[in-house]
Amino acid sequence: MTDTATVDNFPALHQKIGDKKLVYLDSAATTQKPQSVIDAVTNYYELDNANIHRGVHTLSQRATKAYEQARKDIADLLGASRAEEVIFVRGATEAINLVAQAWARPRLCKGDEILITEMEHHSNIVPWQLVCEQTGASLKVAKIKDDGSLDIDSFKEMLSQDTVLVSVAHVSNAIGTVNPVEELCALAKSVGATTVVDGAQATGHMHVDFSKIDCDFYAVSGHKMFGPTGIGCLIGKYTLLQEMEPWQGGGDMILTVSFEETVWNEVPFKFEAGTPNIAGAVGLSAAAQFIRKIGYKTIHAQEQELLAYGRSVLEAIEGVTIIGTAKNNAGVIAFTIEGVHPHDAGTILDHAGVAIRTGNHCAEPLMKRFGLHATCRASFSMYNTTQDIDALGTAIQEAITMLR
Amino acid sequence: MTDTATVDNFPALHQKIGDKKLVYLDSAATTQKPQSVIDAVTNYYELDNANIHRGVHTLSQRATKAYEQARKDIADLLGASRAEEVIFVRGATEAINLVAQAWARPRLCKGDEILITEMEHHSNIVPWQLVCEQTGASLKVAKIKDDGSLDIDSFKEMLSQDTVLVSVAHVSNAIGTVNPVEELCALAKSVGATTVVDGAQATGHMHVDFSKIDCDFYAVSGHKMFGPTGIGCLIGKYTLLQEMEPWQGGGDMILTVSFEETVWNEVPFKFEAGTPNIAGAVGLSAAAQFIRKIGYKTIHAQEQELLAYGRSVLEAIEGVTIIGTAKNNAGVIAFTIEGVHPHDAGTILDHAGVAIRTGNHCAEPLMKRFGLHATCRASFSMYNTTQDIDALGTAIQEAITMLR
Amino acid sequence: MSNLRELYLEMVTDHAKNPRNRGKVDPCSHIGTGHNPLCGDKLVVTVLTNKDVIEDVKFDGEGCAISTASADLMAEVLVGKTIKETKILFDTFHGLLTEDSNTDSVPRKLAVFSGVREFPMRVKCATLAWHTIISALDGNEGATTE
Amino acid sequence: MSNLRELYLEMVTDHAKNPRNRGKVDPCSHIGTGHNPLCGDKLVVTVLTNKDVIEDVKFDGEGCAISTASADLMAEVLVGKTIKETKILFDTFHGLLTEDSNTDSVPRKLAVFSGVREFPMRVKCATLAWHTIISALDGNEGATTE
Ligand SMILES: Cc1ncc(COP(=O)(O)O)c(C=O)c1O
Ligand SMILES: Cc1ncc(COP(=O)(O)O)c(C=O)c1O
Repeated sequence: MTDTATVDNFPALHQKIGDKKLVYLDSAATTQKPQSVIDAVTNYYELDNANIHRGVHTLSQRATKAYEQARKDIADLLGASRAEEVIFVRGATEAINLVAQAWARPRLCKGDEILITEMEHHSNIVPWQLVCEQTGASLKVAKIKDDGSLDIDSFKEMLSQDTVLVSVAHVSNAIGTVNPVEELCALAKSVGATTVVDGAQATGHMHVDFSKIDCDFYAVSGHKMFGPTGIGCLIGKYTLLQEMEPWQGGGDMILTVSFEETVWNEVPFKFEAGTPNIAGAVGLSAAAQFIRKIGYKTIHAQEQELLAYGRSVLEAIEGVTIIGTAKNNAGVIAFTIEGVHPHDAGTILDHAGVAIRTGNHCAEPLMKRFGLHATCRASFSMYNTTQDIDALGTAIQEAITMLR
Repeated sequence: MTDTATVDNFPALHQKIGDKKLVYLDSAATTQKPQSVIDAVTNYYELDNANIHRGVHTLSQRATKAYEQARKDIADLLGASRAEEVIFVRGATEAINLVAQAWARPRLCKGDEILITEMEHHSNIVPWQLVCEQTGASLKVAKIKDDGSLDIDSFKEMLSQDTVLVSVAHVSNAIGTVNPVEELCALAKSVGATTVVDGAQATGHMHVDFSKIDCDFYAVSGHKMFGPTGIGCLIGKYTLLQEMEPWQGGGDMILTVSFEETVWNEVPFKFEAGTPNIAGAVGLSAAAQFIRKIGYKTIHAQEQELLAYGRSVLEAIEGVTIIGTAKNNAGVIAFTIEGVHPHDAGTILDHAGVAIRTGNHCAEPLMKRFGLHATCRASFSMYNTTQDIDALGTAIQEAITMLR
Repeated sequence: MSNLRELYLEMVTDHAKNPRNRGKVDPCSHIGTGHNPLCGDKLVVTVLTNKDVIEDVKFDGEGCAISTASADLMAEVLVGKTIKETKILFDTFHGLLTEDSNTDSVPRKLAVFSGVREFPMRVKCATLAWHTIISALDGNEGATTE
Repeated sequence: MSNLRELYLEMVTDHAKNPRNRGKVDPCSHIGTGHNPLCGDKLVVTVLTNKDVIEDVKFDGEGCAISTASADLMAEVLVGKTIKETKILFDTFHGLLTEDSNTDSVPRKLAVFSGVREFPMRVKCATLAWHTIISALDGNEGATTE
């Protein structure tokens, strides 16, 4: 189980909410940050802060080196075949929008289809709706089963020669389902579709190998993998990135500019217009190192243990229903409490120091699929313990006593 | 002059480059960060870190409050008429791209014209080139005079009934010219054009009043006004923002999502898809407070003094030519040294601890206008002193001795 | 715990569990739909007015305890009130929820929500029905508290 | 200061100030344009080959001291070399600039650039002419060091 040395790495966890110890069970929204990540950001500002690329002075050289090292670190951690396949963006949402606007929009037309699933986060729905509106393409949605796992038959049925792009979550943020992305990408390839995997909920929790998944694009959210806010990556196959036109224009993404003609810079710079979130990248680099040190194996084992224990504790409470009971599930438990609206549960649990998320979790279509407006969601990370889950159980009992 | 108490606020300035004291004269690339900004970011991660909006637990409430407070602080500092006019983006580049893609692209067509000037940063050129390519509109460029100031006659000549959009720098990053943006916006309005001011180089140095300038959009770069990297704002007139379709799709920017229909959220959320750079906004809020404490008046007076002294020191060196000698100039001096290529100057000055920028400063067309490939650029901020300028002069002499 | 108990006063939880005014006014003169994206809740408020006076109000839809109780008690207090009085009452109620204002002028049935003041995130829940009815009376169909 | 002096050895600054091989080979068999966005420098390299042997090389364009001297000295050492030898020499030269490699196999005229090793940002300057000529010999027109 989690040793306290691990928890000690996270300063935000050592606080009280009112007179109760904070129990943070909202890591699917954002993870807490280890001290090493916070320190990396601080050190950057206190020592190396400068704008990157094209600067000859020492600070600029240091900042450039740290920024490009972060690219290498992410490429290494997530199995990109070269650092240039990693494009820094604000987060998973921007990564998906980049693909939608720079890859899909110029290539799609009426009759073409984009295939997603019923369990997607709004960030993996709305960008495609926008592209469909812009191009006349249409959006297809593969169904999920009652246990929250993807209905592969439905997915296969929806795939056709018209499917130009397939975009699926690696892990559902709302219920934690882990999708067989390797298999899905292979299926998509068999009809010639380009593939996008939304990895926002994966990279903080389990080993991800971009090259092995063999998708064309993979979206990464830094703040959900112990990194700073405002940084994330799009990992893309190098040749695809080369073929694409840029999305945003500005400094650093061009080689030469004149009013008559502008020549784009190389990949990945072509997609990084303007001053990037340098401190964010430096912090993400520290997060990658932190993950390496602990090891995905340890993290994953730990979270699976919490999931099993959490499910058993919640199942034992009368009136609690767990939504999403797939075999292959990340450390996320969505649930409802009979007679207690999720929003009230959220307030009462918070009063007990237990931070969970309530609502539709940016996955309204999934909620509708289960006939719900909202759920409670407890989501775990490597810093959680079984005591945290006991506190959750106790707080749920309190909410029931108060409202039922 | 700068009192040391001011300089003491900036930890990065207290270091040596080799055995020389660091003299940071590259603030136009990015400013150094006061301790209060660094601490605000650290405190956020150590105490309040959570995802914002729609979260009922305490950390999420604190984070949301801090993020929305940052919006108010920026609105207050820069004269927006309400907090909702401030949209958080990565930086000035993204702000301009947002206007280009979400305002201009759906509205422009063949025959329409976009007017910019010869002194623009690539970030205020390339987004418009992209839009022109996408819509068939054409790009017009107002000339500048030999002293680096805008040729208002040329600007007026270029304005016509076909001008749909005018985008000008408030302050040139390459030579420091301050443009009369109020006057230019009034002229643009007289032909019915929508106006964008690129304020990247202004907000860290002088009082900016969005409402008074009366432009439609104003682009802000956080990292150039003592704030963190990866944060900036687009300030836009509320009614215009309301009329615009969103640019990126994802979480937080929608009210309801279904596969059939999606309803956009209100301004500003409509334009903030995905988890924003929360820590960045919190840091920017601290930067706004820092600026308020010192006062734009003090900052501006200080920088003008440095400009005057800097010009006198450089003019006295034989073979040094200053590019950009407009009356209304910010604390930026671009120059060339006879017989010493800027790139060599950059290396030699760095060796003396003096950090300047060399190259085309992301303003290739401006360089061409002056018949140059590259210049040296020293740019000042409120933490610089006349000693810094003396160090610059000495280092230039060394470079001349070495290479001429 | 104490301010949590003040949020969920017995009268509030009672009306949340057993709302008296759930349903539809039919025929109705005004209808409005309210949406609180925070809870995912949707509320339909139907009203029958006679000239300027509210004769009947009902609400329908799923909601949290606070929004359900607030909708239910709103329906009770508004019957017999004019549209103008309704708006004034909402201002007073809003003041109760957000400011340290005097509760004397607030009907007892609304004063039970004074505990919301300690929970700023829940103000939207307590006001959803009110925003919806006022929007409906103004002739608009939808309201949202975000 | 000491490693700065090693960067700007007298031979380097001399060739930068008075390049012997500035101009154009005319007629030429190969032409290439190199661009270093860092300096804003552009370099045009013209070459005349006879079969596989380089008979003449010249360069034109503005550049920093390092790139000018490097272009000039490159032109000197390459005359008489085959295309294959040129490529091998570039590899050796690149090693000199970036690794702590042995300089014995490097012609004396190129060894003067060993000081660049301490200035990683200047490697691109020292190699611009080389990238350009190799790109030209390979039949491509442009080269860039970014
Ligand atoms: C599955 C999923 N996709 C995408 C996103 C968006 O990620 P980001 O916050 O980095 O934009 C999230 C997080 O909210 C998510 O959980
Ligand atoms: C005048 C000007 N405009 C735009 C930008 C781009 O700003 P940012 O780095 O915030 O994208 C800069 C800075 O590089 C600038 O100086």
